[in-house]
Amino acid sequence: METGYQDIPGTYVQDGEHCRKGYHLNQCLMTLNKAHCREAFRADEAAYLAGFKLTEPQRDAILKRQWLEMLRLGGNVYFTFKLAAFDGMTMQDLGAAMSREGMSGDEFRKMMLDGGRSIEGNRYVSEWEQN
Amino acid sequence: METGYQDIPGTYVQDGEHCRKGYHLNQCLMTLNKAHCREAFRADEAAYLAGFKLTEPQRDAILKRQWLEMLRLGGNVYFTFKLAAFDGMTMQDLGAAMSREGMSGDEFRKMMLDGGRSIEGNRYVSEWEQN
Amino acid sequence: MAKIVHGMGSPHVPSIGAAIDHHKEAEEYWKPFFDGIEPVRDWHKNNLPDTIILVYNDHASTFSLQTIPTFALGLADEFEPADEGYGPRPVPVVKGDPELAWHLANVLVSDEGFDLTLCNELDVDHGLTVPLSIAYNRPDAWPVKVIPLAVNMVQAPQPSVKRCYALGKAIARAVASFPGERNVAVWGTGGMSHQLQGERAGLLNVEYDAQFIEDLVNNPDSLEGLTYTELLRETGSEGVELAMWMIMRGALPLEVQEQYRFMHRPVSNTSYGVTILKNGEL
Amino acid sequence: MAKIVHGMGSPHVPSIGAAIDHHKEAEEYWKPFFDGIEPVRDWHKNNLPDTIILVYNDHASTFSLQTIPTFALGLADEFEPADEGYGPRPVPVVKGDPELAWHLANVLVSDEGFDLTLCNELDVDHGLTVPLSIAYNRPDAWPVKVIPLAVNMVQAPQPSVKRCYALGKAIARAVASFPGERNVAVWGTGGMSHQLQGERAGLLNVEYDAQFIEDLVNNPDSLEGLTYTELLRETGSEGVELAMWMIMRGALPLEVQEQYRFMHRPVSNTSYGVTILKNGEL
Ligand SMILES: [Fe+3]
Ligand SMILES: [Fe+3]
Repeated sequence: METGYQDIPGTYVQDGEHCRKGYHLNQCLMTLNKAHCREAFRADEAAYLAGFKLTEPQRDAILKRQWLEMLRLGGNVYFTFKLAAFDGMTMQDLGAAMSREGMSGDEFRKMMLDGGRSIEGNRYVSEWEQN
Repeated sequence: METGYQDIPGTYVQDGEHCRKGYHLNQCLMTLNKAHCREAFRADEAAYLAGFKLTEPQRDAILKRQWLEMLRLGGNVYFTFKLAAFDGMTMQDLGAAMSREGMSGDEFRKMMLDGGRSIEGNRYVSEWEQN
Repeated sequence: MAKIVHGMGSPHVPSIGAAIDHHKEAEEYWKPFFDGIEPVRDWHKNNLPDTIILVYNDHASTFSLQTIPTFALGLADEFEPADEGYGPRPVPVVKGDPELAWHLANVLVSDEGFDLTLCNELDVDHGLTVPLSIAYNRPDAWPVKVIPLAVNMVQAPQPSVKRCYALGKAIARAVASFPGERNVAVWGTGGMSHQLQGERAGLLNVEYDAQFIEDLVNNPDSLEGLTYTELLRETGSEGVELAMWMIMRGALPLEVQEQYRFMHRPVSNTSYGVTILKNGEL
Repeated sequence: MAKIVHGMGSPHVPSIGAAIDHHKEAEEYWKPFFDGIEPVRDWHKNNLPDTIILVYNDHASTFSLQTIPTFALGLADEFEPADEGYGPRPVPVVKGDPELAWHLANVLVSDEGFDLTLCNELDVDHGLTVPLSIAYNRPDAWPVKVIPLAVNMVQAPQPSVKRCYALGKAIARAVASFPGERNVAVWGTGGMSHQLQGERAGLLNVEYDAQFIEDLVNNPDSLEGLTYTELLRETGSEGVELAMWMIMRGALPLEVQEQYRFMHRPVSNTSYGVTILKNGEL
């Protein structure tokens, strides 16, 4: 089995523990694949979320669009992106909102055009703790 | 891959060909797992079946409870049994209705108590053709 | 430390569940059967594991023909009894063991090369709950945790007998590497000879069943090459479920101590046989 | 006689599909990319197979976290483009090849010991349709049949790189034993380095990607021991999809003739690289 991935910085690995923590959050967001669910969510977000077994912090993070917090609470980006797309965000906008530097979407797009986030200095948590 | 099972008598093997032929029939019958579907089916069988991509012979076989015909049209017993159970039949009643001799449920139960259908003479199609 | 303490092979005939649910044990039809499994129940009373890896197959209850997993592992905290077409069985919810189940998933998929389907929600049908009723009767709550391992037995191609046996051996290695404490049992369910469908409905082959149990207990390697075509022909179209007993047998060492064996027929349309095997290396 | 004629490795970035669907090819951002894949399209025009075994992963489009197949094989006559949260892509329905797909299922499950999940209905997402758009642009109907092979890349444990490579080799044997006539292609899609999530979002590692393609083409055995931990660290959390290229590579012999290679970055948040490999034994 895979071990040793815990020291990768800024990365929420979808392992069993993460899966269990975020199961209902992710399953809830996946329903946005359906047009009628998107409509119901648009009509009343809180009422829509009440139909799922979310924790209070998960519900809050969804309503407030706290993208990193959703990951911390077990969210997976393929599922949270459905909410971002619902809001009209692109994957770059979402990447910007989660980046450690807190960039704008345009800053993120510029970073990508300039070669993306370098692997150098971004392999180990220890490298981030030094800066 | 498994081959050579075509010469077993009176047996509808759920292989790929059978699966493709009976897919919508079986998927339709599986909906009877849900209470609200059983109610809808009870209220108007023909209208209920109209919601599925059944062939005309499949629809007929369901409406007329032609148990062997359902198997010939791709049905699988785990799925057709849901319809039988809906009708209040037991697995012995269903076995009786499909048996080559055309037994009653009580005759089938007696056969089982007497040791069941013997394997002797029932391994190969050729053994059935001799009788 | 985790170890596999025992194995059991048994059919999971739905009518046994119905007989228990409706208190028919004393009826003439059922009495010989329930007398015969009394020692099974006694044995289990004194040999409760923490967790059972319960190998069974779903019967168009949870898995339709849309998406058919070959091996599906239940990772959830609990599993609801399925509505199989006439309401769910009135039995307790089945509690899972997610910690051990995720360990099994990690080892079996990453290291052992078994391509499991991971299930975070799974309604369990008679295939899983009837063996629990056979062993534990009618408790308010099941006295053990259960990790469901659902095997495709309905749609060909089913996993080969050889593959099932190999999965059992891999399960043994995975349990041995679990860092926590667990006494684990592995049950293989389904079979024995029965044919529910077609003009040949009602087929039984008790000689074959008796030989199968004998070989399973004392010479399991001899069964590795068994084909579905042979099982279909000799034990009937639903007798193929016997392949699942080989997962249980593979999870135990060659050396086992058989605790009890009992055969009886008919149970509904099925030939019944049960064996309990204690790990001979403990 | 059936044979594997070519392989292709390529990412399946959704924004490529959106650029094609909305005719953005001439825009400054996209022009270098579409210029670079022009030779890919030219090559495919002259090298149409009958059927593509298209290895991809589903991205919370069809498979939720409820039931997660490790390897899911599409057996249907056709596959609808999935609604991924903003309506399905406006692309043709994907036609299947059930005859070959069932043969693969029978050989891979029964003989080769791959525990596939069999899918008789399967909506396919950008992971499958974007590579078709890359190769075939905007046709009224796709010019090939497709057998979807969906690999779990979202939830750990994923199938090991070694297992993926072995599956490719087993696919080659299964295609070779198909009794009908078929020119078959195998495409491995996904990757290359990209991380969509977390504080490290936007990670690229083009040196690693370049070396991966080089090794994949010319020294694939050297990649067999690759771990997800290394892929996660070096290519980002979504870069792990590169494992799927190894299924494609395993399906081709060691001897291949590379027809074209092109790398470009960024495509949205991703490093792009494509290689087309002709079977060197034909
Ligand atoms: Fe069964
Ligand atoms: Fe992808």
